[in-house]
Amino acid sequence: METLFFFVVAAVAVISGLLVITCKNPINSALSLIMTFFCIATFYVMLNAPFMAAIQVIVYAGAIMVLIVFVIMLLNIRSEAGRRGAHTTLFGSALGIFGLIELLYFLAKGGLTGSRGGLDAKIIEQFGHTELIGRALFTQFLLPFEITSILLLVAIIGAVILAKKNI
Amino acid sequence: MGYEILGLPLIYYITMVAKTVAVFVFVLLTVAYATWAERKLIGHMQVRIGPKRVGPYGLLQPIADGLKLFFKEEIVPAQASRFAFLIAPLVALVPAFISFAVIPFGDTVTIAGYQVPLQIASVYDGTSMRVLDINVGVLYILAMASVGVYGIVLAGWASNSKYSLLGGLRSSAQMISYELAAGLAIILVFMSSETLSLHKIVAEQAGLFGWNIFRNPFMFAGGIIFFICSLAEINRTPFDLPEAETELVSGFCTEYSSMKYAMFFMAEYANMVTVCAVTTTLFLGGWHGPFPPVVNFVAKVYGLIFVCMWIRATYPRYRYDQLMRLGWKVFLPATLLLICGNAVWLLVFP
Amino acid sequence: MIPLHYYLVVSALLFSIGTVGVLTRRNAIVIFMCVELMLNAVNLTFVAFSNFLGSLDGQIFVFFVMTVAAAEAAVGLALMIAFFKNRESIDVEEMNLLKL
Amino acid sequence: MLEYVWLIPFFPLVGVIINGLFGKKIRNEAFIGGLATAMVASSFVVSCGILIQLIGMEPEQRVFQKVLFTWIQAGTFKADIGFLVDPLSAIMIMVVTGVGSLIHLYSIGYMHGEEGFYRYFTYLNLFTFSMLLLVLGGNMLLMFVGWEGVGLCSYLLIGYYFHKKSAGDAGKKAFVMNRVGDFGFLIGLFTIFWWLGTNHNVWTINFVELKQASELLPFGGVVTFATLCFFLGATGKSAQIPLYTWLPDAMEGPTPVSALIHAATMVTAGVYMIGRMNFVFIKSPTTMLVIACTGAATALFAATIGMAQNDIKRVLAYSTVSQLGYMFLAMGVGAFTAGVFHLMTHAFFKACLFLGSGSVIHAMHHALHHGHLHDDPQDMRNMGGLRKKMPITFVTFLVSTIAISGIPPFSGFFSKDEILWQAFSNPYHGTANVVLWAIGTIAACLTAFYMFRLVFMTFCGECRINPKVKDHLHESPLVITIPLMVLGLLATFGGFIGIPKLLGDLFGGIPNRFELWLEPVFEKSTEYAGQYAHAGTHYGHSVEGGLMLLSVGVAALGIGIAYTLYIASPSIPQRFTARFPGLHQAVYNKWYVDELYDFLFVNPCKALGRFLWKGFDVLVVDGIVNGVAAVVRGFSGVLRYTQSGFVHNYAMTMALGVVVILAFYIFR
Repeated sequence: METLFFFVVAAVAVISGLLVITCKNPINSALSLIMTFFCIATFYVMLNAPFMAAIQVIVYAGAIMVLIVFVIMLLNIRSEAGRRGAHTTLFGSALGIFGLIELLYFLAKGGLTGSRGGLDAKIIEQFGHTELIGRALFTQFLLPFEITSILLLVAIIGAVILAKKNI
Repeated sequence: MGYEILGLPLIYYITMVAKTVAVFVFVLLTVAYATWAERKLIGHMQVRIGPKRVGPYGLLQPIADGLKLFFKEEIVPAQASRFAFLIAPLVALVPAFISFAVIPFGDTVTIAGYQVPLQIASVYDGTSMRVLDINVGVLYILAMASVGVYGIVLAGWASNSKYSLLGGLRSSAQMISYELAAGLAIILVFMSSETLSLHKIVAEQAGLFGWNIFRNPFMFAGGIIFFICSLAEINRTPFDLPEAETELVSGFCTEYSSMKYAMFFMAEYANMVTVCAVTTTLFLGGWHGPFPPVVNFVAKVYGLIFVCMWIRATYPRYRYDQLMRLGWKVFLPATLLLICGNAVWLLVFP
Repeated sequence: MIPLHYYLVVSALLFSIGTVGVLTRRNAIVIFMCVELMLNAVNLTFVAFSNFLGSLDGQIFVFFVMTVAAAEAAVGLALMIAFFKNRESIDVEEMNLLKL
Repeated sequence: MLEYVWLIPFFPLVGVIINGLFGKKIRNEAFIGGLATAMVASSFVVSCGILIQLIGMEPEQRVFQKVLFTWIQAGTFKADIGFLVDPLSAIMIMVVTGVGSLIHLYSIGYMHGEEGFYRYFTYLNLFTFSMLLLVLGGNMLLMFVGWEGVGLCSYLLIGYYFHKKSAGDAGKKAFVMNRVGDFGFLIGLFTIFWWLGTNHNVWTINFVELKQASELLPFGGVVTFATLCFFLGATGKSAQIPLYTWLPDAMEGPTPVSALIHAATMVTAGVYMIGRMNFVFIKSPTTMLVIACTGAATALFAATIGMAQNDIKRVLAYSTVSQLGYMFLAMGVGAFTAGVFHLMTHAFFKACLFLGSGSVIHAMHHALHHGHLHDDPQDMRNMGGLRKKMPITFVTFLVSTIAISGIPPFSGFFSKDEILWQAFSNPYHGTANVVLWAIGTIAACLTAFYMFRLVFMTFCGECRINPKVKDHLHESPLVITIPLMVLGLLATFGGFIGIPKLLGDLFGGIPNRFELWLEPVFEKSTEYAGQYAHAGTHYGHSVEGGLMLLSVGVAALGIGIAYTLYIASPSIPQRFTARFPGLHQAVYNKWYVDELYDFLFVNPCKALGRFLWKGFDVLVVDGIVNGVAAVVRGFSGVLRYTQSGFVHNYAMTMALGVVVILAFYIFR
């Protein structure tokens, strides 16, 4: 049951991912991408990470993609004037596919291990995923967390400067 | 009732379906009669009578409206992006409904020996004697709210019409702006109740002065700001710029007709109900009150809906720059200050 | 319980799709979206490993990736608007000021 | 109070920071000068407190170390920022901060209206800071920091009027000369550290620990080498043969600087260093003899040059070199106490002399400036008869001159006589003793002669300044004369803390407090000296008394000659000069030592430098650098064709790279 569900979601994710790169119209690409993001959010839920799922939707679907759609609308881009040259497309695709084959081969070789932590579904259920993440962020990862706030501030300032009339 | 499917008792599935259907019907009916109530109320407020011809007191008016719209011609503009144009109304409507999945209508009730929580996405855990709902409920609501914008944006863009496009642009900018302030106002609730689970948030608010809004002055101000921001986020008057008739004809839905138009209409009212329900849950003590839990909850929601209509009848529309200024320069800093104030308050009166 | 490899395969697929998109598309915004897709594929790997190894670190990393993505979106889109103002296009073929 | 020893160098540092960073903006001379003076005066107050506390303690306990923090720690090497307070450094901080604050005060008046007023006071405070670091430093490395610091400040202050070429040259000369000495210091430091460490596993540069470890050092051998290196450092800093030539040139700096740095404090650093390391030096009789001989030779040599100079400050400069020679003589004969005593009294009277000459120059400068004349205000041939115009300056100057000449009961008498007596009677150098003593006595005679020549030419006789501006000569303001008077008093009475035993007994058993005070510092050296000093002849009180009388008589002789030549019959010097033009020229031109150095060292170095510049640097080094650049440019000219400027090409290449690297990892 769960596996079936997984395959359905995975299929939707991959198909809409393909649509992202094949749709001529950027808005359709964006919609497909949102679909993919929802699928990934679903995966997160299945992976016992509801908080990640929620902020996946809020940040990616709710903020970043809205911005992208907004910009597409603002610039009123209907569709691409023309494709790249055939050989570019061919070469790019070949590269991508070859990379994929390599990745899959890498996975097939197996041997993916790592040191195990003590976290499991029960603990997440008991303490709440958000609380766990919050505790980690504000203790072990406090400095990076604070630095990301600076990063965001810089990004905001940069965006405002760039958006000014004359640069 | 001894049957089990996938390790869960059969009653679990039955009650789940029952709850879903009940909530769906409740929301649909509320939406339908909210249109009627609004017309009646505003009519009386403006010293008119409002609809009265279809049925007693015009009670059958919503059904007549629905039928009328249903039988109108479906028009898709020639230059429109067909796929996006068709999907937009659905995208607008769905998030408004599915937010209800996590809103608790009441505490548990006992059915056939089982404790059943009155919240769709939750179960009663017999071993730990507590209600388990998704522990990121509030984030879920925020997520759905942020997704709701796509319907309008898509509709505006897909119509390939200047009015629609402007309406869609305005709408998305407005929603992003007010989402921030609304989200920050919710943080006030997190700070007091220290959980993201809506069931726990409500369970904590027992008694009139247990309501979050009455906890301290900062929460009070935060509740009001949250409600106003929510109004802006769902494009209710006085923030209904995306469909400002005087400037943009009908905004993003200018090119829509028939059932698709009806869906936008429904989405708008469903959103209103959702927002009122969320406000009730977060700030007004949810199901707590003098009557049976569900009655309390519904009464509070209807009260807030009345307030929405009252506001619509009373206030003029904001200008666009005023709207943006209010969002970014008033509410955003105000909520940040409230958070700081609330933090201090919680430190002083733990 | 779904094995870790399933997630990794999905992630690899999405990542490759994103790569191909970046390499073959001309519209800067679409390229941008493809980059986001690649980031998400990596995020999925992180969360999958995090769950299977029972450690939160991967998810924290995803959190930071999301932050970076948000910052990137803000600056990147502002850049595109600025570029569009000057060139009336966001075709990457037109972005050749670095050229000799 | 001892805990607060760090305040002593800290105060001047505050002055440096404030004046150095904001002085240019402040501009208010009263504030800048006042602040700098107040900072040094505060250090003086703290020093007084420390001295009083030390006096109150038992003699054996008068060693205090204050470690602020660890500065360098690397393997077995450890250096702290820590201060050492003992009787020796207590005397030094008293001299440095006491004389220093007087000179700061004096400078406010002297430097009035100069360009870069704040710069001057910043340097002066920085100097005080470095000097205090030098004398308080608890280990050799920290001492070396101070050692370098004072050298730097000396350079900066000599070159204070940097727009004058001669001042810049003098600064460079001082700096380079000092560097030669510093090299010796470092080698000595390394030698001691390394030898103790490898042979006895005592890795230390801390003075207190070194003192304990000095038992392990052998007599002669490596110690001779190390101490000779240290002594090379001392000759550089303290202007001894062969590295003395920078000091007379240093008179290009402002006069208060000459007083503070080139008379009272910095130049005594070498003496202090030998005193601080006495337990090492005493272990090498060879070095002791070298020090004594160098000191005696310098004393005599500089004195002869001083006789023929006409520039008032140059006479004083050679006098300083000569007196430093005395101090080294004392160190060399094992009379550390006497050396330090002379250091102190010399600080008083030489500072007073320099400041007095500054006062004279100040007056002359103003007068000449008034008349728009371009005569040299420092040339004694233009002076004369200033006694009536500048009574305070004259009196203080005269007192100090008497003191330096060694007339009892002025301070110089006690210290100089002690040195001469020790030179005669010490048990280390055998027959050389008589020679050392004789040279010292002759130098004393010459000292009395040239100093009184200076006084007579400047203050007595006819006024030789241009008559037009005669009436503009007048006494300097109070801010200048107060330090003069204080120092004059010190020069007069400062000697009484170290009355020789002979005289003390005569006046009812007054002990030599100074010697008692310093005894614990030099206890080790007394102990070691006993192991190799021969019994020597024991001289009676009559010999000591006789020598004392003889030295006074010699001084009086010098004064008499000066009186005869410059007051009674001023024509004799001219006739003498006419008779022996070669001798006079040689002395006047400082025995041509500078020219010799130029010939021997400076010009070869310049030639080598020019060769390295034209031959090596331009051709080889630049050739290699430019060649590499040219090759890179050639290659990049070819490679730039791969840079299409299209973003997607770069992206494609990047992806290709990733795929290849992945392939490498999988299929390797």
